[in-house]
Amino acid sequence: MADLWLQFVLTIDATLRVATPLILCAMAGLFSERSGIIDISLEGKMLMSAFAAASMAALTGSPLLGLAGGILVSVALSLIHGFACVTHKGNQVISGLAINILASGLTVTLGIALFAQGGQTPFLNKSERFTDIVLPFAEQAEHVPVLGTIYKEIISGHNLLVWVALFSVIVTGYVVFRTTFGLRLRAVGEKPEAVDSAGGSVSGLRFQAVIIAGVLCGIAGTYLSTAHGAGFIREMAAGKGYIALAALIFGKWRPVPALLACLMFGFMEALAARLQGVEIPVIGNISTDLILVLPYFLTVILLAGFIGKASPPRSIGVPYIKER
Amino acid sequence: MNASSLPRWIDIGLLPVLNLIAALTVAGVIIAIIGENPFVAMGVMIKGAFVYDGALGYTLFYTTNFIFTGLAVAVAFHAMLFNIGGEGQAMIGGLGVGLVVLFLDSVLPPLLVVILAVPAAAAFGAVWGVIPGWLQARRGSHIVITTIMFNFIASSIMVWLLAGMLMAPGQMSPETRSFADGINLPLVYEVLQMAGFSVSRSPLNLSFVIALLACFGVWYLIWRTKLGYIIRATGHSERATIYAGHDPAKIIMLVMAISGALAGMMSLNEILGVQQRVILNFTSGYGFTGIAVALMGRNHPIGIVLASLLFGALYQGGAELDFEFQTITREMVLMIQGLIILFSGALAYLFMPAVVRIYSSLRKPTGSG
Amino acid sequence: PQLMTTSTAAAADFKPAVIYDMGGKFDKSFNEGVWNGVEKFTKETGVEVMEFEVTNETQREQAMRRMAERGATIVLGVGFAQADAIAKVAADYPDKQFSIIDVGWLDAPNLRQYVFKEHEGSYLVGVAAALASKTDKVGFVGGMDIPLIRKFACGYVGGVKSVNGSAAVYQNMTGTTPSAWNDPAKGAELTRSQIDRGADVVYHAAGGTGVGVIQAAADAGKLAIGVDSNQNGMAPGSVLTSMLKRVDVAAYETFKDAMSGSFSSGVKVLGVAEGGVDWAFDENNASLITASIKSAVEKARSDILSGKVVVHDFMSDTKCPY
Amino acid sequence: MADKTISKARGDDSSPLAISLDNINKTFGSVRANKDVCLSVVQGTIHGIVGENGAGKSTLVSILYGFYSADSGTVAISGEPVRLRSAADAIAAGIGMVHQHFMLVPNFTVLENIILGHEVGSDLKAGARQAEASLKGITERYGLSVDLQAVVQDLPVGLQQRVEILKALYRGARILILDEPTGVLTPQETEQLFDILGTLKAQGVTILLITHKLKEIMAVTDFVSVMRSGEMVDHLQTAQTNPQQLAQMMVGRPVLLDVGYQAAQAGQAMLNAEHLTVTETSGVTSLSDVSFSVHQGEILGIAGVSGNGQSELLEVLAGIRKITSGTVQIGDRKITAEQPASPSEVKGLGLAHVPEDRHAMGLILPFTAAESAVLGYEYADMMGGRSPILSPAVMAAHCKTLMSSYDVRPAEPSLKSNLFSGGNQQKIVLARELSSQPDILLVGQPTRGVDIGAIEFIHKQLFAMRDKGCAVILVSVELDEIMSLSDRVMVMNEGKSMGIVRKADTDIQEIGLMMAGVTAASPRQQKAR
Ligand SMILES: Nc1ncnc2c1ncn2[C@@H]1O[C@H](COP(=O)(O)OP(=O)(O)OP(=O)(O)O)[C@@H](O)[C@H]1O
Ligand SMILES: Nc1ncnc2c1ncn2[C@@H]1O[C@H](COP(=O)(O)OP(=O)(O)OP(=O)(O)O)[C@@H](O)[C@H]1O
Ligand SMILES: [Mg+2]
Ligand SMILES: [Mg+2]
Repeated sequence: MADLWLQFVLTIDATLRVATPLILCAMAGLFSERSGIIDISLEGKMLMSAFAAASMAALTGSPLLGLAGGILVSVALSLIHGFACVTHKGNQVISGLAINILASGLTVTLGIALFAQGGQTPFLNKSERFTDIVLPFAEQAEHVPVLGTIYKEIISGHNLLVWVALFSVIVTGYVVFRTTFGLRLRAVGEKPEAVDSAGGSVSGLRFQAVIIAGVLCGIAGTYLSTAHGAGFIREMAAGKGYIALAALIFGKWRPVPALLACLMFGFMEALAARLQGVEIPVIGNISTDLILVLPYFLTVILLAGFIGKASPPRSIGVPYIKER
Repeated sequence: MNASSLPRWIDIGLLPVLNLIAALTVAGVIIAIIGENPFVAMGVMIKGAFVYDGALGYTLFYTTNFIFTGLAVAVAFHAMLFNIGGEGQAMIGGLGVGLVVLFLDSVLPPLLVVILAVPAAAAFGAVWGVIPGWLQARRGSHIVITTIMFNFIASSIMVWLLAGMLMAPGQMSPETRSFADGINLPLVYEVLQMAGFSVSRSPLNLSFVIALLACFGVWYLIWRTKLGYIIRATGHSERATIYAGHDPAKIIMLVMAISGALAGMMSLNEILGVQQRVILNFTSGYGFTGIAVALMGRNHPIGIVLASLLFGALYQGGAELDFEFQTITREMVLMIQGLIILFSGALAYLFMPAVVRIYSSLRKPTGSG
Repeated sequence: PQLMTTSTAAAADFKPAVIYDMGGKFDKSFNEGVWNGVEKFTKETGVEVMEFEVTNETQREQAMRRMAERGATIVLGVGFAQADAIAKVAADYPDKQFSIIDVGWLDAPNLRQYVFKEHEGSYLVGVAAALASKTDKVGFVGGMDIPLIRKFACGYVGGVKSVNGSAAVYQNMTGTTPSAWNDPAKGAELTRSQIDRGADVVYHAAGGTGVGVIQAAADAGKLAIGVDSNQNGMAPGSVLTSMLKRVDVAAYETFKDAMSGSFSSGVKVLGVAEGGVDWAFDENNASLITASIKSAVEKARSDILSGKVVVHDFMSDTKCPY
Repeated sequence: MADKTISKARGDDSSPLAISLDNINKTFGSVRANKDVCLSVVQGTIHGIVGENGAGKSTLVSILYGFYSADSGTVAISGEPVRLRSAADAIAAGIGMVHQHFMLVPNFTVLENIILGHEVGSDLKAGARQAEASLKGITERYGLSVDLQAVVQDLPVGLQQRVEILKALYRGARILILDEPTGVLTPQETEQLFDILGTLKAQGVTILLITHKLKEIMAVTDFVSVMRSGEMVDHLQTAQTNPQQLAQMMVGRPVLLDVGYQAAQAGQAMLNAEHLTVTETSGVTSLSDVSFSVHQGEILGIAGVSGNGQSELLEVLAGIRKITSGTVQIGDRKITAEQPASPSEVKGLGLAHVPEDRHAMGLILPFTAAESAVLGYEYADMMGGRSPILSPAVMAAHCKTLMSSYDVRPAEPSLKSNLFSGGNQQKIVLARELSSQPDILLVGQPTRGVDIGAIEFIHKQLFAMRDKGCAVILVSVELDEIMSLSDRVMVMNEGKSMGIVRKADTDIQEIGLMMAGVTAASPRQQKAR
């Protein structure tokens, strides 16, 4: 019983760690999609920045420089996306797809050229990574029943970027719904001509949105390779960008519901990891593959309008073309 | 200033070539950055794709995959549906082949099993296409998102089955048992050798012919039948289609079924052509490459064959790069593919303003004279 | 190619080739072990070995064929996943030699197969783990959930229980597909959860995923046990020992034999007695291995050699009696 | 010459100019939307601009608002030359605009829409509070009350327009441009709008008003400028002109309103509609209890301000929209909610339909003319019946025949549909539908955006159909068109029929009142049903 409780608490703890890149990417997607730009390139940006961050950290020994590198590269990809979708009014889905495929290829190609380790970066040691921050009294708290366990296992012992991710939700909520920039951002995703005729710049706003998305994806990628993991390996984003996209849709393009969706999806993943190959009394061996598919499945069900209704920003995916 | 004010040869000939050149130039710069000579690399690739013994066979083998997935994307595109679920549809198509063969190969004669497996690939792929089609047509969910999700769902189903009930006993890889002897599509080199030609071995098989037939079929369907007309009409204007007395929802589902069936038939080449068992990830991203193929081929079967050939050469030549260079792997091909999608898809009209300017300045003197 | 009539390779046209599996030759584990053997061979003989790293399932057969067509006289396949491919290609190229590691069920006159008694090596590190654990709880993280990995796990449990019958062994598998060999993040996740439940020594048999296991154990100040190659140096002071599976020996031996013309087909089974599996003791873990641990492990080793202890092989009956 | 007319129109040379546009040019692709356009607007006046569809009115004011940039020409505001690169520049210059299609974010509140792009500070709440305070002054001064917290999409069109005006005033506009503001309004809302414009004018705001309705020009403007195919034709003082003169200037020759109506002999009823009601999924009732019948050899005109249920009526009759209750009887077939008919079934009953929106429905713009010319007739006999094969040669030949008998220019079946001019596009649609020899013909806005020559041709075709015994239902928002073609007229208001009158027994005044929903047809005329 006690072990079961501990298991549960630990799964929640793992949920936070697993959900961190999802949260960051979902917030990134929120900025981009609220401004009317579909962003399926979350995956590629995250992958590319994971690579850049790990390379930078390996070469300089500093995780902070790694973070800077990760963000920089991710923003660069965002700018490509913006150039294609905003400046040249290209198809946003195609552009995103191109970036994802490009990132898959480029990371390995550059990785081999830089480190000659089959596309991986060298193993990062502790000083080259963001390591866990143990909060004060965590050890002592262990002896306090329930709350102590929660404090020690769930709240304490996360690295900086986990906190950054949670904080990003608050910031996103504030910026998008409580500032004038957010008002314009949402307006430009709903009805760009309204912003244009009100004297705002549609392109400017959309570029700002994709750049913010780039920064957040950059942090997510950095988390993967230099905080949660210890180095880059090929395809390390492993579909997390798409799960984040699903979470964003599931959260109906709102920060807190999107956060909850990320946590739910993260929980499924954490749970699935723990159940892999484990015989459960009565039920037997659960197929974890089927647990892992739940996020996608639920999103399809949601989109089909069977549970609530998710209506995207009205002008999403439509380039703003004034003169034909 | 738009595409329709330019002559066709510029729109469907010059611009795609310029886009391709741009993509290859960027790729060349990256190759140079990592310290290899892009021209040497290009030479190796071309040799690897066409010159070596059997290379052409491999190139055409990959081309076959791309024709199927490219056609799948193109058919949907004619109804303005962006089907990026080709990957999942191909997987499920392969599952269809596998199920039919595994159930029947001990009961029916091989030839009959093969003949049944072909429609099974199409039917399973069609089902995996028609569900997102239904969701779009009747429930209003966005086809792009649902097809992405369906790729993941398909992939999980495959893992679940191949690492579970379909896994061959005693096997340690997630794959089915091998099909019974004789259950495969005829290999082209074998047929040619029987006919007395000396051809080197390659996995090129009858699927290539099926793919070419599918090209003709798609062309005929889209431009020579009433259904094709209605499909194109739906793509351009749903309201006009309703006005003309057709149900766009039905058309959308039908188109997605056709699209899924084409993608599903890609599995014929891999599963029934060479692997002779269902393995995990046999689609290897060919479904996504189909998008690039369709974009480059401007959704026309002839364009698709040409673009497929390009990508087939890229894949086969890319494998050769892998052997020749320490620093270059197959991922280089993926990178080039990403660049091609970027330039010929998202930035398709990057060069148009310049081309229009040059074209009109060239035309003016002759026009007024 | 059909016209080529190479008999036993003369040194001049001797051309060895190796095909690494997914994970790549720098996986710090299985493939890297093979690579070490290949490097040793090249260094000693000066013969270059053609290499290819498989990155997706469909490439194996093509790569093997391509090697044969490019003139390779002996092709070494790495890992059971290449079994089907090598069986086909070996049949199509009867005058070439083939060898494969971790496969023992094929039958071809030109194919050598290597099988290891991983359960014996795992037993040894299990003994070390049980003695090093302060909490009496140890962990195991496997890669892909297949009988081979259960074989590792079972031997390990046997070793642990031989020291401390009441010790708890937490076991997790990473996944059911080949990607489970290369998912350090998940490996780290699973390790953390085992550590949080009290485990203080975690053994992995998970290829590239193991990097995450070692990282997580080192991060938490606990101990990891490496596998295949000697991984003691990956995080000195945090890797208790490594279960050595001498795939390097298999690779080296294959090429050496082929070069000297003494290549033979059939299955080679390598256990503790043959020097095919062992535990690693070097300067990186000298401070962790106390005298009592060392003597206990050496005793277990000699017991296996003498036949006093027979470690159960999971694959013989797909059961683990411990 | 242009200058002379301006000063002539101004009458009083001393009054200062709020706007002066000089030699404005603008080209869209191959369309020259504005050609050397000059315009001067006196401060504190209401200045109208009239012109046919596509004359370039919207383009001109969009340039003035910085929305489009002119290819050449200069703009001066209150005598100061300004460069208008974006709407922000125009707003800074004191210009506000109410667009033809509202520029409001539907799911934002009124307040959010008003402050959008002109917020105070970066904190939304604080800025909104401040804005609310300053808006209070504006609403009181101009009598423009509206609930600031309401969500825009829940407001009726008239109020949405008021939000647009408030938006402009909040930005300190001294010049207000309104592009066809009354097209979407009910007569009452139009009245209210004109009251507001009066108040604004009294406060010294300069107003530029674009409209098609000459009556409105006569009612509220001080000056009026006329545009025709991208050019400014003339500037006049409203008091010194009349609708006839303006109409003549707009189209460039004396208007021939009547193509020669001759009363027809109506035969048996071909289509009976009883208590037709349509409720949208949104809950709005777009058609309510409409009953009428139409007979062989007559044209039934459906009059009404745009958006009063005419479009829905046409779509219901054509089978495109489902009936909620009521029946439509064509021959023996009774179409009800329970037994709906599809567009193809209705077609089979001998009905043809020229839709209101030829771009979105009547044609498929990227298709060739040959392809567009079989839209909806893919399975007709001339196309080989049920055969699944479509022959390009047959299509081209069919199109060629249609083109020559309906004088489509250029008579080139392989030309893309969007490369034909509006009038010729309409002729293709008409040719396709009329050539099916229908017993019943539905026609929506047949001459919208079509030049006068084509209008005459189309009108003659409609008469010819009637005289061949076809029952024609004609929907048009142009009252003149209704009056010159119809034998009987049904007037619609808010989805209801205000009654049916015989053309011979009525006049424009009476129908105008009915359109406004003021009076229903008198009992005597009611019998015209
Ligand atoms: N954004 C645009 N891109 C291309 N062509 C345009 C654009 N806007 C207008 N046009 C074309 O310019 C011409 C003038 O259009 P404009 O909208 O100014 O006319 P208008 O007088 O306002 O007509 P209406 O009474 O129908 O509103 C038309 O031929 C129109 O098709
Ligand atoms: N909204 C639009 N989008 C695209 N093209 C348009 C649009 N409006 C007009 N055009 C094109 O611009 C050209 C001019 O159109 P317009 O309707 O102004 O013709 P027009 O000169 O008035 O012809 P007509 O005298 O027959 O009415 C045509 O080729 C037409 O197809
Ligand atoms: Mg206009
Ligand atoms: Mg016109």
